[in-house]
Amino acid sequence: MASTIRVRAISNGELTEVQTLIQHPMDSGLVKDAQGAVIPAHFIQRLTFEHGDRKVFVADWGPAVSKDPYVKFSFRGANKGDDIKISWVDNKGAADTITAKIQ
Amino acid sequence: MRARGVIQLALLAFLALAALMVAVPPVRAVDAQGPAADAKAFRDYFVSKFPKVKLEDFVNGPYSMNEDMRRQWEEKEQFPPYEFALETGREMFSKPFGNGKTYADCFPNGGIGIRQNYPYFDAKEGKVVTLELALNRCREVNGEAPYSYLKDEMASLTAYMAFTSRGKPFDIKIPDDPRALAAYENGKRYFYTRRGQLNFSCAGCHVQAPGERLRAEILAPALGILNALPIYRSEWSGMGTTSRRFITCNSQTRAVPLEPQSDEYRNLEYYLSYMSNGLPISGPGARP
Amino acid sequence: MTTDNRLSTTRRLILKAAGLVALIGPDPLSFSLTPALASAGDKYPEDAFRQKNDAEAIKMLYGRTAEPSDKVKLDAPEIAENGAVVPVSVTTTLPGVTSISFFASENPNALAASYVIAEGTLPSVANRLKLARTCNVTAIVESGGKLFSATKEVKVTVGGCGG
Amino acid sequence: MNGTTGMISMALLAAGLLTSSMPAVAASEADFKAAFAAAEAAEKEAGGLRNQWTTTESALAAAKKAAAVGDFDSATASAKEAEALARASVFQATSEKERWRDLEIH
Repeated sequence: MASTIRVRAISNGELTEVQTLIQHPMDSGLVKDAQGAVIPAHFIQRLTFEHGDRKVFVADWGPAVSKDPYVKFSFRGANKGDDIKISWVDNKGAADTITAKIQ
Repeated sequence: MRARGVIQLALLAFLALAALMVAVPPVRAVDAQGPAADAKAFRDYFVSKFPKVKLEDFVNGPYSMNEDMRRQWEEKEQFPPYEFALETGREMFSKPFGNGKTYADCFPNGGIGIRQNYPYFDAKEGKVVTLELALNRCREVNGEAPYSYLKDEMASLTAYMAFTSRGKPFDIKIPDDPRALAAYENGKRYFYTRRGQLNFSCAGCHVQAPGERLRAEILAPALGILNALPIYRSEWSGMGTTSRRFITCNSQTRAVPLEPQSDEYRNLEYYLSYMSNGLPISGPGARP
Repeated sequence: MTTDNRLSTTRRLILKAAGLVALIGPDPLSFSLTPALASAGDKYPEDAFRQKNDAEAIKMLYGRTAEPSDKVKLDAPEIAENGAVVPVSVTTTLPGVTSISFFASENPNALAASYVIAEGTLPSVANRLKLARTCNVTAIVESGGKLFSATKEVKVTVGGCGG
Repeated sequence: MNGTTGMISMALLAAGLLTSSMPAVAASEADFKAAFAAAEAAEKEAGGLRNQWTTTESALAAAKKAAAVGDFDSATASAKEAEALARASVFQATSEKERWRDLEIH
């Protein structure tokens, strides 16, 4: 399977708008499955966006962020063709990273 | 016994009411109008009930009739929740089976841009064939196990196929074959038949009350309801196919759902899709 | 606490190292501001995410209280179509924004998400949150070391706890 | 949606609730078996009409469960409830054979 991270980073010359969708259950630990057993909490805690060696945006998430989480922000100082690196780590220590080109 | 009495009373009341309704004679003859006239009447009904909704917008279901919900949907469409299913479907579609063939070998035009022609009436089998059914048959012909009809792989595959047909109008044909007409009529009857302990028909909600709230949900109009399938439903926290949609509807009326791709469901899909002829495919969709 | 008005951007580091800050005394900024910006949101604020109540969570995260501001524009639906996926966004004209956070008053834990806004990043975030039931959604914007908030009630008919 | 359907549903619900909560005379295993067989037969008929109700299925399951632990009072009550529901669903399917056209758009 491909990366868990989908990213759209589009520059208009001055601003780069970044939208990300991540495949993750974001289980709160408060929900029971069909058999009545509690589904343990499993959620992304930190999501980091790096342009070069600069962290341009850092998200700290709790279990109240929706399943397959989405976030959008914009930043200055990047050009078309630059790399943006996105990485997350969850409460179980799982992690994923992707590097995308700014369009 | 008092309880018995109440049941009898309830059944009596039921009988009496039914008798009353039967006593009002239907004004028209059975099958006085054919499918084409049905479809026109169906469309006209929705257009006049919702004069502000553009015809092609009915495929957006409850979002065509509620501004606050529409904004939430438009925000979600910026990066829609069905994105993963769509991408998985694209990969699955081109991945060869064990025998080297692919889904493309089973469908006209390699399966691309054809979703609007399904379901169709298959003269050889004498029955309606839906896209989901055709996909599983394609798998079986090529020595692969069929998928569950409700979600996951089937939802991903149909999501991709719908995506390649986006904007193309539904083009369902009813050939000049009494069996095809019968399938259509049976689908229509299923659509209007009340069932389940709550005594609802499909039409009771999706013809008479679209745009209104049933419990917490805003009901979708029947016109264009299948154009957006498969859908990512927040309520399901995931994707669901047309089969899943029918099954959920049945359960909500407290009716025991039929098997996916039973004759009834196939006919229902045939009827409903025909009613939406001319309206664009918009799937995969996102719904509350 | 005398250091309250200096916590601002470095809140997490300082909350973790409160004793150290107290030791450093009158000039903690020169010490902690630089490393905090460089590492942009050093540590995951576990404790803040554990608070039930929004006021407590804000206090835990920022060590201070916020004042309402019409410069914080919070966008959230009147009625969530489903509590499992509620689009919520905030944008502000306030200068020098270093962080934006979202709280839901009736969720099991009030803090939903907290974002570190680096220099050069616009003070504007859109995300999708779960809301357990009808509640007040509050966005906090940290600007120039002060906290500003906007709150909006979102009606939830299908709760997001199942999601 | 309309008053009629609402009323029918309410009446049936009430009937169901009353039967299950009112064991008049202590029921024997034989009573349960007879009641259960009648319920199953009615539900089978509903199945033939492709119109079973989930509530009938639940009542049947409840009857079985109660019988398994020897509670024949509630097992019999549940079985009778299931039979009433199944009969109502058979009636619904039968009457809908013609009535469905009442709602058709023309």
